[in-house]
Amino acid sequence: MTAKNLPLTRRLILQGIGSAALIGFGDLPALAAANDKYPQEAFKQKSDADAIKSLYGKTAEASDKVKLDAPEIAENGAVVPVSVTTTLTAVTSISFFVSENPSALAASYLIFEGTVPSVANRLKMQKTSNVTAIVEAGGKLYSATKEVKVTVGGCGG
Amino acid sequence: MSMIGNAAFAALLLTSAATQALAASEADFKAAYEAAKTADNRAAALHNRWTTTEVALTAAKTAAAAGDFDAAIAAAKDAEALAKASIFQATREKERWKDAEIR
Amino acid sequence: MPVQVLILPLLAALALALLVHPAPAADAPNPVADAKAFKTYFATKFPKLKLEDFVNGPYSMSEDMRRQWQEKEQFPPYEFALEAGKQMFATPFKNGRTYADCFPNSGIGIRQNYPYFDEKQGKVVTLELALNRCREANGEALYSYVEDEMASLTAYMAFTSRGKPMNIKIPNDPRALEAYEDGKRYFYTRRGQLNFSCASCHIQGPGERLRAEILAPALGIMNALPIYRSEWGGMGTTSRRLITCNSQTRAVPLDPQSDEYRDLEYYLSYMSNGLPISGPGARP
Amino acid sequence: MASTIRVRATVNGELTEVQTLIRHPMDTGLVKDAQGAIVPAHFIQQLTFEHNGKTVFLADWGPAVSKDPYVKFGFKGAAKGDDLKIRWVDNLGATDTITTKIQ
Repeated sequence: MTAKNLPLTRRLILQGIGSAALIGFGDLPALAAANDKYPQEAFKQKSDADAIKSLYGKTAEASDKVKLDAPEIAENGAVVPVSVTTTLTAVTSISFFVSENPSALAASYLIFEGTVPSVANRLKMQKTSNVTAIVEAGGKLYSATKEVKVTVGGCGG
Repeated sequence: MSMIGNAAFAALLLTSAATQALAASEADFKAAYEAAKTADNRAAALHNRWTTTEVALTAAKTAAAAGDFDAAIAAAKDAEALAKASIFQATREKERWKDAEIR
Repeated sequence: MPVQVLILPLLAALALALLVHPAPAADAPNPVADAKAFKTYFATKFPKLKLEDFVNGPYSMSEDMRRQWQEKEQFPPYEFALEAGKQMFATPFKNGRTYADCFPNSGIGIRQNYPYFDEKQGKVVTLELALNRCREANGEALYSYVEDEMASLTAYMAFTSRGKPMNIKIPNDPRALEAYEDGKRYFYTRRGQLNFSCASCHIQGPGERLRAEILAPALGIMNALPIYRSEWGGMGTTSRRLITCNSQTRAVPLDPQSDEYRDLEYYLSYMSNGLPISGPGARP
Repeated sequence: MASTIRVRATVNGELTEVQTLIRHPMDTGLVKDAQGAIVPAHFIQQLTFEHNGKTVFLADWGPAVSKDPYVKFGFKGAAKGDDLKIRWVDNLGATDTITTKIQ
């Protein structure tokens, strides 16, 4: 971040602070729990395979139409920026799995009509692991996997 | 002296020696701990204590509290050695730091 | 005994004394030359980097890390600490005054001038110290130098100075030069059982890895403070960073804002004069 | 109490880009605190985004989502000034809601 675009970040952040000021407290009737109940079972599964089966009930095939972006070496396992985008159409769901985590499923997103099939988020990773993104498109599952290295930082001691 | 007498006498010697050793090691522990504490205080005066000295001192105190004076003395000796090393480091670095300076 | 005989041993002793202690004037502190040599060292070690980019620490050293940082900077996790700091800064003390009354320019856009040398007390004053002195002067309890409140306040003040060049002054006062030298000595002195000095990692090792972390260059390292570390899951003050560094080399830290730390911050900030303030920084 | 949700929703052309940062500990329930006691699991489970009464994006999160969670996505069919309602609920039943204007 060179000096010249630093003020840009300041503007972005101030903008952020500004837009947060519009706070609506009036709580409409509890938002209908959409058509998706929280997939409790899927989040309990240890391995990728079981979590995918529990969540979608089918298996995925790797596809280069699923672009997974994750760091080669995570700067810190607590905050690992991971994002996915796809050129597939009729996408209804996107999920992220970290196989070496205590439970593999990290996050799952429902994609609705008109929503762009692309998500960025920050995940926790316990140790070096494969990160897999699954895209459900047209009723079929497509996946991309990348290894992300994670080690303890600092000199410890 | 009958055989039994000897054995009993030997046993007696052993126990008294052991208790004596035990009593002595408590005193030994106190001395060793004192020596370590003094050295660590000198390191503190030089603003150069090591965290590992603290760990060894605590280990010595816990072992002593549990009555295991051999471990306590060993830990106290460790602490003293570490404290002395930190003193040596402080005195040596007094001038040596200049060697690393970017000029 | 003739006088000459007496003088000879005296002269010899004097000569010997001189040998052992070279004339102190030989290396009188020369901050301007030091700073020039400091910057030249880093410019030669990392020829592709522009000077101002050093303020981004590890992210100026590795592309993979830089991308992760830029992703975080879009909507940084220190957003909340920044807002908390902004709100605290404006909240009046019980006596109705605020921090703005304690600081020049109401405390906005002045972080780059800290630490400064206070000629009345003959000591270095850091931003964290000035904030607590302001609280004290207004009858408020002091903040811990390593907890969230001080981190949020200094984060906000740093934010209002983003992009401004570090601007540390060393007045023509022997005590200021002494504080500067004291800071330099601390920076280069090896300590702890690992026997590292600040320079062992931040002069010899920037760009190299310490397990997952990439070592930040010493040049510009103060410009990003306070820092939100993913490791800490929160904003950390300069004091917390210095103390943690000490314990990582297995040296027992001194009390926060001890003279050594204040002088160290004075020396190290002076070395980065001219480089932009980039705090609050996000770090691994 | 200020909202825990920070959002930036900006539309250009027909695409609205939404970035959200939420203040939440996202505790996994697997971590011990300084005194050695387990910090109970406390994480956002469901986060929903609603535009004109229609859900445009729904997130189901586990404890592996980072502290102060962040998510970015985009959707079509919104205009400047439209409302975007964001609501989260966590595993302890706590919740927070805000409505923001698309810039």
